[in-house]
Amino acid sequence: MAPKKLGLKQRYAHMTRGLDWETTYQPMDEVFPYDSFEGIKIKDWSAWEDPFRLTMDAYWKFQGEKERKLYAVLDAFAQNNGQTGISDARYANVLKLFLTGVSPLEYQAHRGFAFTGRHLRGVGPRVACQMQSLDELRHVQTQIHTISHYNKYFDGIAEFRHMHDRVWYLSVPKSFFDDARSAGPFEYMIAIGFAFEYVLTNLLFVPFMSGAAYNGDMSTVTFGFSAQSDESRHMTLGIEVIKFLLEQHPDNLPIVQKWVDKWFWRGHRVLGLVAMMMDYMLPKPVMSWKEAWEIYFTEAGGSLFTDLARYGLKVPKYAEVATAEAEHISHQNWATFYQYSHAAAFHTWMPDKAHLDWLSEKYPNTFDKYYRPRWEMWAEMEKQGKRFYNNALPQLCQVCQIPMVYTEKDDPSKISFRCSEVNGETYHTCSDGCKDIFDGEPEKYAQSWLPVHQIFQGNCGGATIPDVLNYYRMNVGADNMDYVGSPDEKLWNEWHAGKVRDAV
Amino acid sequence: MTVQIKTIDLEPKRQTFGHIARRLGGDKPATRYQEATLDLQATDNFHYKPQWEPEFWHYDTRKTAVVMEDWYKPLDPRQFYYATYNIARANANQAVERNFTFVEDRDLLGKLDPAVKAKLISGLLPIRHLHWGSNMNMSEACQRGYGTAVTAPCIFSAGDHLGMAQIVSRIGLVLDEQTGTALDAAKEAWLNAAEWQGVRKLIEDTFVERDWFKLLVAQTLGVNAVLLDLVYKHADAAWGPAAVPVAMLTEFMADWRAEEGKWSDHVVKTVAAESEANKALISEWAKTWIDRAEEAAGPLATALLGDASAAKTAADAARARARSLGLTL
Amino acid sequence: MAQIASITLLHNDDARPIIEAILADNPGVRVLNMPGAVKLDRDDELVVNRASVEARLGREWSPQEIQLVLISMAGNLDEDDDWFKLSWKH
Amino acid sequence: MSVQALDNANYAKNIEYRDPMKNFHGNMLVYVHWEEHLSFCAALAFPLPPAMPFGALVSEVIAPHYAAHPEAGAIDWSKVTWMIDGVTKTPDFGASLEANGMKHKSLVRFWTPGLAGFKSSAS
Repeated sequence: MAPKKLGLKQRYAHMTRGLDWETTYQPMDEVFPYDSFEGIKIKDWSAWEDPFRLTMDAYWKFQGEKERKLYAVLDAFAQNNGQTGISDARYANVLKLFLTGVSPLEYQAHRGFAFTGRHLRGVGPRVACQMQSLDELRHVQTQIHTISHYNKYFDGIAEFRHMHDRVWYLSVPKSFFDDARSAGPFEYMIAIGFAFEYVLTNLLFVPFMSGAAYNGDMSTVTFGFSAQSDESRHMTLGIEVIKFLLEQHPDNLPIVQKWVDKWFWRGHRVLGLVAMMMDYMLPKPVMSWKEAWEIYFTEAGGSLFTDLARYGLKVPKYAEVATAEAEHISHQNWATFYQYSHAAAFHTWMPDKAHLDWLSEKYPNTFDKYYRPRWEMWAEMEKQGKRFYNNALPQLCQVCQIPMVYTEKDDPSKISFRCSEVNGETYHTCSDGCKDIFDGEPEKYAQSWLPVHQIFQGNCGGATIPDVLNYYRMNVGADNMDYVGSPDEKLWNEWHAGKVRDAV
Repeated sequence: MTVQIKTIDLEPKRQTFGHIARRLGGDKPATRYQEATLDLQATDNFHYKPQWEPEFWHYDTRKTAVVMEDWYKPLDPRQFYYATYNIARANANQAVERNFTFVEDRDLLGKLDPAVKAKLISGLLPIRHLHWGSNMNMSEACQRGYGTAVTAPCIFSAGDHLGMAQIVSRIGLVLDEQTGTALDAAKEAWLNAAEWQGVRKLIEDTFVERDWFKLLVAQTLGVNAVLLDLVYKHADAAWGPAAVPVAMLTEFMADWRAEEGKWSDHVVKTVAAESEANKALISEWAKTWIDRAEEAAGPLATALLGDASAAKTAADAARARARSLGLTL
Repeated sequence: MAQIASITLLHNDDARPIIEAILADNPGVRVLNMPGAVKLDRDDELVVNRASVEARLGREWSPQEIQLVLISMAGNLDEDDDWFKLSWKH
Repeated sequence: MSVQALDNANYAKNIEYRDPMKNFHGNMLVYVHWEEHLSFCAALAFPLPPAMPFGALVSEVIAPHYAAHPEAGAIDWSKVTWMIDGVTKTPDFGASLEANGMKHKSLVRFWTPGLAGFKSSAS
């Protein structure tokens, strides 16, 4: 009997896993030296399921087509000076934070997935990781190309690469990714592939990019949604990874659960920057952070963890704390940048009355009680010519590296202080979530390059604020301080005045 | 009423990013390749030592013995960034599709004598495993390398090798009428046939090489310039009546070698030119891996063509190429 | 609480036949319009059928092409020649 | 619990703890927080000589750095409640930080009776 023709799935299997072989001239453990030490047990790599059966020819075709479309939009945006059509120049500050804080993470993801794309023993996940490595390179490069046009007109963008390695608040996203990159390949997959891509990136891209569209930034929404179409492939890889690990061996469950708990919390902390963008930085807000959290974590994450419960996996530890914090973090973060505006590479501003009313409406439980008075006090001080600045450096959390601004779950008037002792030295953390992470791997987090401590040690250009800002390559008076009175504002008003003048 | 915006108001404040301007020697318009590449990788203030290799930071110049004052000297002459890379490959792949359609519509492989088919199965198809091994090496060079100028083209190359492995696989599926039997037989040859074992041993030995630039030299001057060129460039006579359809179906590989060779030559040449020490190291690596590749290619050339001379031809061409890059062999 | 299968697509001309096919083939589907995007949710399972898209598009269409307009999704994916299915059923 | 590395002993050998006191040029780190005044978003960090008198910490470091707050002028330092590293105590203003039981990375929290932030909102 003649052999049967291959179905689509078998054909794809030949195109990928059929390529791989067990090495015999070199031991497999030396060819793959890094995928054993984490304690993960894999009995059968061939049980890996490939949900997207994408061969390279199809990859090139779809990705090439997406890129042609995207760059056509970018070219049109630049030719038509689309930057003059955004809702308000304040909006550009979202892009500053994005390029300095998020885009370098895409680069890290590119190199990280090249690592797992080489060093996981199973060929199925390796091919998926390599495609994701390519995709992540796409994301950082398209983001640079999109925001490059804004850089020609707005301050605070030009030194994004230099700043990412140095500026105090950028150590938050940087350390997040350094953490994943320095972990083993399986933890990296759970950290980035599952916790970040599957559980949390929707919160970054979907409501935020919708915000870009609503604020007239067609170039950013185009790269954002275009990138997100790769993201759905990545999400699928992320969920496949977790299911695969949990199906392979029951001993994997506690290890995976620990990673899920850790990376959910790490991701939640980093996303606080996005919370602030959505609630305060979009001149025309689309959705509050709390609403986005409900849709993309409570609802979507709820379905996901219900599904994973059959493997014994639980909802991440402290998920309920994170949900409770959705009432607070955007306000606490924006207040932090407001008082350190002199040391930030984007502009801050006092929310106007209409915006405060919007926040009161979106946060009926907390805003009027805790945060509105804070803005009103500072507004009063501004009026008296005493714009409020914090002139000392803040205490940082040893793990998430955010200033220790977060409050106790049951008392928003009290900062949540936690600490641990290791070898006679104290390490401060901002929450039970961060403390658990520290206590789990103290040798790792005691290495943190904490910007405030580095400044005091003399490793950031000098002892004074101007020395440090110089080390950051911050263009003082242009990149930093309030939007009101900035060169960005002046330029925007000139464009706008031109429009008004010509219209008359 | 007009809402014309005066052009004078739209004079850019700056042309490009600060790190790009410093490299261009002033604030000048930069290309998309430059903005997407230069200084993109993080260099300073890493937080944690990798749990799998704490001797180094995850980006660390010490992961190779060659030393560069600036790893952004070896730029890509093709100026590939993600979009231009993918669009170039999507275009090249349209030709692949046309060629497969041409060959399949006319049943050019199906009509072949079983002996010729058997030779394609044992002599050509196993090369897909060599592409897969090459994919592993280029992924490794990307993850372990230093500086986006070199590492980004490495992941493109990894994608290329996977793509080429899949083109060869498709040839197999045409030969066996989409049943997979030819691919199974070719894998058997790769694993056990005597003429492939030198090649397989060589690529497996590269898998344990931890100096990423040495690996890149082994891959580009050893594997690509000797082994792939032997099969795609010097073995036409082996395929007999199948030579023309094979040439059509592997046109992508021929074009790719010419194009990627320009990149890898430029990288090797630039890094060797940096110092006498680099030149000596790279020369030694090139000599070692070209010699090894020639040795591995001998039995394969004999099986394909009757004697080992094509292996020598390919290796001599690789040596001449290496010398043209400033290496002393 | 029901588990929600969900797909988010670009709100453009290329996606319209897919959106219409989803609305026709998935009783009870809920629609959330956002600037530039549309999110379609349904309890437990949501399917995009090749035949339904082709009927609206007037040409051959492969479920893989959904990648060109896909923004996000939730549910376990089952992709085949004839469908693109997101489901929490086992 | 501790970190799981490919080779734990080798890992321990290759890592560097970044913030031991010896890296701070003779100073120790001190964190200070004014409770119920969250317009100062977090505790403030200062590198200070261990021999500095507690009184100088109050008059030369704490008071000027919180002066921007509208309630700063109303603080009665004699009525302040202090907590050092989680323990409520009455510091000796004349004694050094060290003699008051403080060490590298100590956290000093203080409450100002009658002052609970702008409109008692803890701001």
